[in-house]
Amino acid sequence: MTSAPIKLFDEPPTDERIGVYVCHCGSNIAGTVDVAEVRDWASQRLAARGVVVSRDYKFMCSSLGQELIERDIKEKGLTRVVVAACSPHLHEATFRGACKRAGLNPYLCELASIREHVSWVHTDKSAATDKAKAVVSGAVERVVKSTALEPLHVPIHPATLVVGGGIAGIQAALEIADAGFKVYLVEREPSIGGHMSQFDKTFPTLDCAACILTPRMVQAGADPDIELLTWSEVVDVKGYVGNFVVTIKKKARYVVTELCTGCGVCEQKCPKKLVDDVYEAGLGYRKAVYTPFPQAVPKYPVIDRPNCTYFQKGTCRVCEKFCPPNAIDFTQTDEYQTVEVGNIILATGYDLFDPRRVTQYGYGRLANVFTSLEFERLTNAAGPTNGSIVMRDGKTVPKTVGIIHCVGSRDRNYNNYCSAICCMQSLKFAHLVKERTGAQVYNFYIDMRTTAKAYDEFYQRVLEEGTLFVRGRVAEVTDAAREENEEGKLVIQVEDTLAGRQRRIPVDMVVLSAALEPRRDAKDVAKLFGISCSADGWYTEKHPKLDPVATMTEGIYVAGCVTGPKDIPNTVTQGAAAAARVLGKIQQREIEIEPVRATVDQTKCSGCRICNNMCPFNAIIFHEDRMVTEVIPALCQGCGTCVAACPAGAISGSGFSNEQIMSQIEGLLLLNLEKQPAREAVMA
Amino acid sequence: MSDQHFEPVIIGFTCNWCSYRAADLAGTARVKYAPNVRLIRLMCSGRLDPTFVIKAFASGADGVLITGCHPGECHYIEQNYKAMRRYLLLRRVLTQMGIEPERIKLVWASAAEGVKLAGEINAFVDDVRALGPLHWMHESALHQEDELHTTHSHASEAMAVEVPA
Amino acid sequence: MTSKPKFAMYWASSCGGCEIAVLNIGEKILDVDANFDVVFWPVAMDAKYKDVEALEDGAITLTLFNGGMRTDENADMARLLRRKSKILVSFGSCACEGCIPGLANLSSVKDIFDAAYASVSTDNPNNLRPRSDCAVPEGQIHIPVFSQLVRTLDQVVAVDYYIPGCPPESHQIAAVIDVVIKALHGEAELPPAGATIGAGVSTCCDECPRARNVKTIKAFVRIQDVEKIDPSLCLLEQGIPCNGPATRSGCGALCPKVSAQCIGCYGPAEGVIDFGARLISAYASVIDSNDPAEIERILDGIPDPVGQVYRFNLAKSLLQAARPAWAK
Amino acid sequence: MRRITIDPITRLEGHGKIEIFLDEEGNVANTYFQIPELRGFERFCVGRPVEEMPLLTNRICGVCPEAHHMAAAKAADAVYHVDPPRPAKLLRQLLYSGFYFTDHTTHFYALGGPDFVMGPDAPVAERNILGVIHKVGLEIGGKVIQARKYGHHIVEMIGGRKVHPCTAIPGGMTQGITEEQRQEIETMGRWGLEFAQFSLKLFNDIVLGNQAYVDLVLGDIFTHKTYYIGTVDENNKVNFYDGKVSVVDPDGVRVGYYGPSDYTEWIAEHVEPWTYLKFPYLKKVGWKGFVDGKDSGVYCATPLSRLNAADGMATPRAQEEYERFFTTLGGKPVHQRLATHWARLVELLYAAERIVELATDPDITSPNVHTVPTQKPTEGVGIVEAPRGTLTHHYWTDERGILTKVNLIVGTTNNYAPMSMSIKKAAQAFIKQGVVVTEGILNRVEMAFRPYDPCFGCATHSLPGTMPMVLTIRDAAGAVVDVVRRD
Repeated sequence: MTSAPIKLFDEPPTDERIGVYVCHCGSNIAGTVDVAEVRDWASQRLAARGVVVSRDYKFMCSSLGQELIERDIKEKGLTRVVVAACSPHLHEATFRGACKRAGLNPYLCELASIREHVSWVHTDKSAATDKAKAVVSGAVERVVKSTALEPLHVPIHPATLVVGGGIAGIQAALEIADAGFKVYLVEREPSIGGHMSQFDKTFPTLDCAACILTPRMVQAGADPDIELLTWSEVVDVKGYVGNFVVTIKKKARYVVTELCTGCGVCEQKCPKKLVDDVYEAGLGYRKAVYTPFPQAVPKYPVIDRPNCTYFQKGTCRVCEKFCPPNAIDFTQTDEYQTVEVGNIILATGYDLFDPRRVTQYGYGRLANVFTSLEFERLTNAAGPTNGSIVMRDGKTVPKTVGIIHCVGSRDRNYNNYCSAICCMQSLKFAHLVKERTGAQVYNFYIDMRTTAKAYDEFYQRVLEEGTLFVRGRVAEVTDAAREENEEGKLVIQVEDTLAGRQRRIPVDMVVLSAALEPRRDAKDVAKLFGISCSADGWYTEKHPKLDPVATMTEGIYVAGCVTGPKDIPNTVTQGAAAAARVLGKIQQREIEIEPVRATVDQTKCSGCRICNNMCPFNAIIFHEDRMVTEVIPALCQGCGTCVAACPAGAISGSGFSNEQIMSQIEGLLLLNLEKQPAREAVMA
Repeated sequence: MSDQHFEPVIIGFTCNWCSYRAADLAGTARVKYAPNVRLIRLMCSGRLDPTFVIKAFASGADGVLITGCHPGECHYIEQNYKAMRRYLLLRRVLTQMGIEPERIKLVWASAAEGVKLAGEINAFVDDVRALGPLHWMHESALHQEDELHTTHSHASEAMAVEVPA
Repeated sequence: MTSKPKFAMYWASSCGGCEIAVLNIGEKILDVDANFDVVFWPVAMDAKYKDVEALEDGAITLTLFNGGMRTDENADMARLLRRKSKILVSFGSCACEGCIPGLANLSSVKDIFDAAYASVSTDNPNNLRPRSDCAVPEGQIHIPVFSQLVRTLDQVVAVDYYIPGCPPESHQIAAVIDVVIKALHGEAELPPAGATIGAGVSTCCDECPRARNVKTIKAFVRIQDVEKIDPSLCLLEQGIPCNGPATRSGCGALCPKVSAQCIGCYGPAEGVIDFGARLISAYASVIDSNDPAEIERILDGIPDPVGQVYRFNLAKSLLQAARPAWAK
Repeated sequence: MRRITIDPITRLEGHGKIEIFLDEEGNVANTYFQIPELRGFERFCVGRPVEEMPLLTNRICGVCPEAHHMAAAKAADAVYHVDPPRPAKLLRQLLYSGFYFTDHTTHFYALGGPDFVMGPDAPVAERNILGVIHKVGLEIGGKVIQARKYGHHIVEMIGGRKVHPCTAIPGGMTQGITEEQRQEIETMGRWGLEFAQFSLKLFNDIVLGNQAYVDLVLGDIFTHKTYYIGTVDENNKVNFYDGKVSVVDPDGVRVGYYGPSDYTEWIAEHVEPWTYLKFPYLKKVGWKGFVDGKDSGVYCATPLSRLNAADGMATPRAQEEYERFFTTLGGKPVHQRLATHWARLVELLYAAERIVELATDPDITSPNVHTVPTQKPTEGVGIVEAPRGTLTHHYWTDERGILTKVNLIVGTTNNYAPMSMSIKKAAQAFIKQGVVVTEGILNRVEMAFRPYDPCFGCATHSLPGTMPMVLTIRDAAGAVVDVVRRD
């Protein structure tokens, strides 16, 4: 290809004894790569580089294949092993295990991916074989420079922090508490319960949300192992897996919880009434001192300072006057509590898509266009209308209702993803409308997705109830009538893709099944906890299929809608799953961390501080006194960015050292073949 | 230099969490691409020391492909941005040293983008093939063989000189 | 004549600053004289190439060799002294890294000659260029061949030690001479072959008195555009591209101490393979932006990247060292 | 035809090399003084930011980096059309005077002086600084070392480094000096003043007090009737840092007076293919080859030239010496090259006086040492007087201040032609009818050289110093018939 550059520095001869094992993987590799040729090439051309044995085998990952390696390590005294097979993501652990069993440090074993990266992606056999040789050569050079590593062990603090008091968080907290471990359950709102507490019925079984949720809430509130921190937010997270130190801001309630009996007198007496945007989704009212809903846990109310007459005008104090146990305390201030935990579960849920953004549907402009959450409150017996489905005027019962699916979902203008719950939710709405008003109901859908247990049966039921289904994305909701039957109505303009024609359907009420979106502050929270989220803001799982409740950051787990829209069953499952993962960790008492870490040679560190802003995990600390930088091993995630950044070359990265990579480059480009034979050099 | 049979050799640096997995996925999906690229796995594109790229060129690579997670999707939160900053400065330096900027390329590829990565590799291989072998030193260097050979031989000869322990 | 160990110092293509630095070690010179038989040192004494040639191989115990390899004769001298010396020390930036003249490797010989012999003030009607063998009316006369590339000493011959700096600081030179003399009397160990001596292992910042913080730069500035240079704050934090973070310690941070950016004359820190790469990392790392367009704008603040990161080190850089291999 | 090669430490050494060709009668037919190296600064500085030139061009010469530092800084000022504040200019001159003080001291005591103190025919072994010290007493040796130290120390305090200073930037300096530093410099300056006067007295006693030496100085061998150039201030007094260049003809009549930007109208460089160094000459007179006289553009730029080209010195004591110099040597211009040694001492005194003058200027400690350039950079020339001749830096930049073209005419280069002539003259004087007076030729060639204080660091890379030589006599066939060497 090219002639070799002049020697940059002398290569010290290696006295390593390397074994090379080329896998056929049946015909997966052997079909495209001449395995025997690679084997011979390695034993001849790489002998000078320390290769003392080179074998091929049908399935290296089989127990027989592994034994082959183990035997050579023992009998031939191998000091390094290269396995040319599949991707390290598949079998690195397997072969490192084999080496370990044979007494060789597992990190002295290198995988050369000649299946995923060669045989499966190339067709020309000789080209593929040549590339396989280069890849093996690179692996050999790399492994020569590898060093024996030992995993780090970090003790696990048994307590757990659960952020978010929705059903996911509650479930997780209960599971962990049941196992007898301490849980701090942090909730931003005055009460736990989350979105579920706002619902009336839950699909497909139609049992009432409150009935099934409330007991769990009470349980969580009562469990001695669960410390409820409502009306609170996490403001700082330090430390690392097993040893997090978390600071929680407890917003002033102005109610002394030790005294408060939750009698509710203050709330009755409070003269300040205002629209409740949160729990009642803007349909109902609350007082300035309030508990969001009757079954709230904890039962203590909070004073809404910005809306409290006393705080704004300096007079009133009615609640204080009437409170039987004198639990009102206007002098309270925010408190900060610092807790130590070993693991963290994030279950901060979702925000509802704001349908105002889809202007053609008229929400906010046309009175009788409702959001799904508003409709939940309408149908809720404990809601503003005591469960009667009426229009904005508060009395008129609709005769025709249109329910529009996928509002803000499956739409490249807003969110490409499917919000997962809208179909079932809309079917539920259709059923409730029929049941309570007998009105004519139209469902406008793109595809009907009823994939879980008993879902499709529910769909059939709603069909039988006579709900009309129109397949097609609604173009517009308008009050501009064209014919008299449209007068005073909301007209839904849609292309009926089944009938293949444009339709205008006049209705009294429109319900928008809005998308689920990440919390507005999802990205900040992610930064706070040092985890990554996708571009749209959903948190990234460690593995979407095989590790859906873990994150890339050790010790931090996720449950429920933080990773994407889910229905209640899935959310609860994830809460439990996350708890199980945490319990597993706690039981280990200490955890093992991959020894791929950065370390600073402090004799070389000049304290220039260029690396200091390289680490998003706060693993790099600077000692002002000695003017040197240090990397905290347990905090370091091993990305190596600081290693590459250090101007003095004072930071080294174990597992992916400069020496390993530079040598691999030479190997891949077959420069090593031009170096003088190591063994001869030894004798000379 | 238009060498008909010229097949470039390209070193590709991949991120353990995205592009390397994308390459795995390309394999699993049997997506075919040019065999000219030889991949090196790093934990993160942030690990990419400019020395590696320079070393690759100095060791005979005709092109260097740098891959990492999409902006905002870095496994380590934001390290791919740091890789990008280095890449942009490195490219300026290499250009001044006579290496065509087209020989070094930064590509974002998520673990799901096996097909995309394969496509990027093919496109890059074509570009570098079109550029021909690395001929980045000045014309004059082409006439310097003798001087160089003497340099080389004398260097090795000098190695033989006994040096103190 | 005497049985004292033999000492030599030679300049190849250099500016003479290294010699001045050695002369500036003052009375230490006398130690050299007392402990060595100085057989060859053009600047200080009459010496005879033929005498050096006549010596047995390895007869000279210590040779300090400064200057780069610019002509064939520079390289020949290097080979001769390598043969004759037990310890050959690559002395100063030119020998170690190519120094500023190494920047010539960015240009072809033709361009270099054109700049010199076709300049505005040059009167050269026949557009003449110097020739190594030139016929004059009276006969043929010779001058050395101008090489295609500036080379470092260790790219031509094997080198035992390196003393970096442009020039090396006198106190460092004195310290090295002390060690060698001690070693000669068996009172000290010689450093391992190939070591860099007379300098630190860390970088300039280690010796720089300026206050330092976490570095994030929104713009690089050129020193003449700075309204008032803060005398006590890190220059890089003021946006001035200072090579200190990547440059080997040992000089005592002389330039930053007088509010001038470190230009990198001591070369890279211990164990670093490519100096420029370290500086690329350093400058890229302090840029505070994730937007490619803005990053490019910020980078425009370093108008001559290659000069900035390879100012003293180009000839030694991985790429330059590799160039011969490319000649086809 | 026979050929003689005088080769300082042989050809492989790469220091100036001399070829002497004899005609059939055995007389000198021609001599060639070759400079064997080039480094290409004018090329590789292109593309670099102009503010780096004071740092890059330092590396042209480690003996006089201060000169390049100053010329480069002045050229960069000009490129940006910026005028540094007065304190900055004072600091630059103070640094530069410190440098001159060291440089002239070194040359007189270590290089030039021995010829006189010991006598031109004393054995080489004694004709060196040690010989001088032995003859005139040890404490002088101490003083000489002290003087060099002081000069370097001043350079280091203001320039940041002993060798290759780094503080001059476009528009001024990176930082000023403290009152403590000022006091220290003033003390050193006052000491230097005494030292300079002492040195002149030494020269007076030993040289002028000895008729043999005076004859030697005034002898013809070392005389060339050439043009002279040197920088003068607005009062036509010698100035190292700033002013206009004065050109006088062999009769001492001023024929030219130009500012930096006009240098190309006055100076041109002749190219010979047998050497890497060019031969500057006066454009308006023209290149007539290696000959002196009014019709030849060959000129000289040395301490002697500066005195010839100026009307006097800007400081009182130096002015007295200046006058004594010319009255003693028979009026302006003085063509005898050996008088350059004396002229150098006059400048040494001037440098010392300047140090004191500048160190006591109230502005010298002002923090106002930099003016931020505001105008678009274009083109500029900077000229200073290097100890070994007028130094010219000429830069062209783009609108970002990146160099697009560089032209340099460095100190020693100015004297390349006259030096070649001196060599030829010495050769002719000592080679007649094939008879080679070897010792004599070696001595005289060496002495012909030394007044110019040749520093090819600027031109190539050799230092001022003794010129150990090997003289090889070959017959027409090139066979060596005799080898004589200066040992």
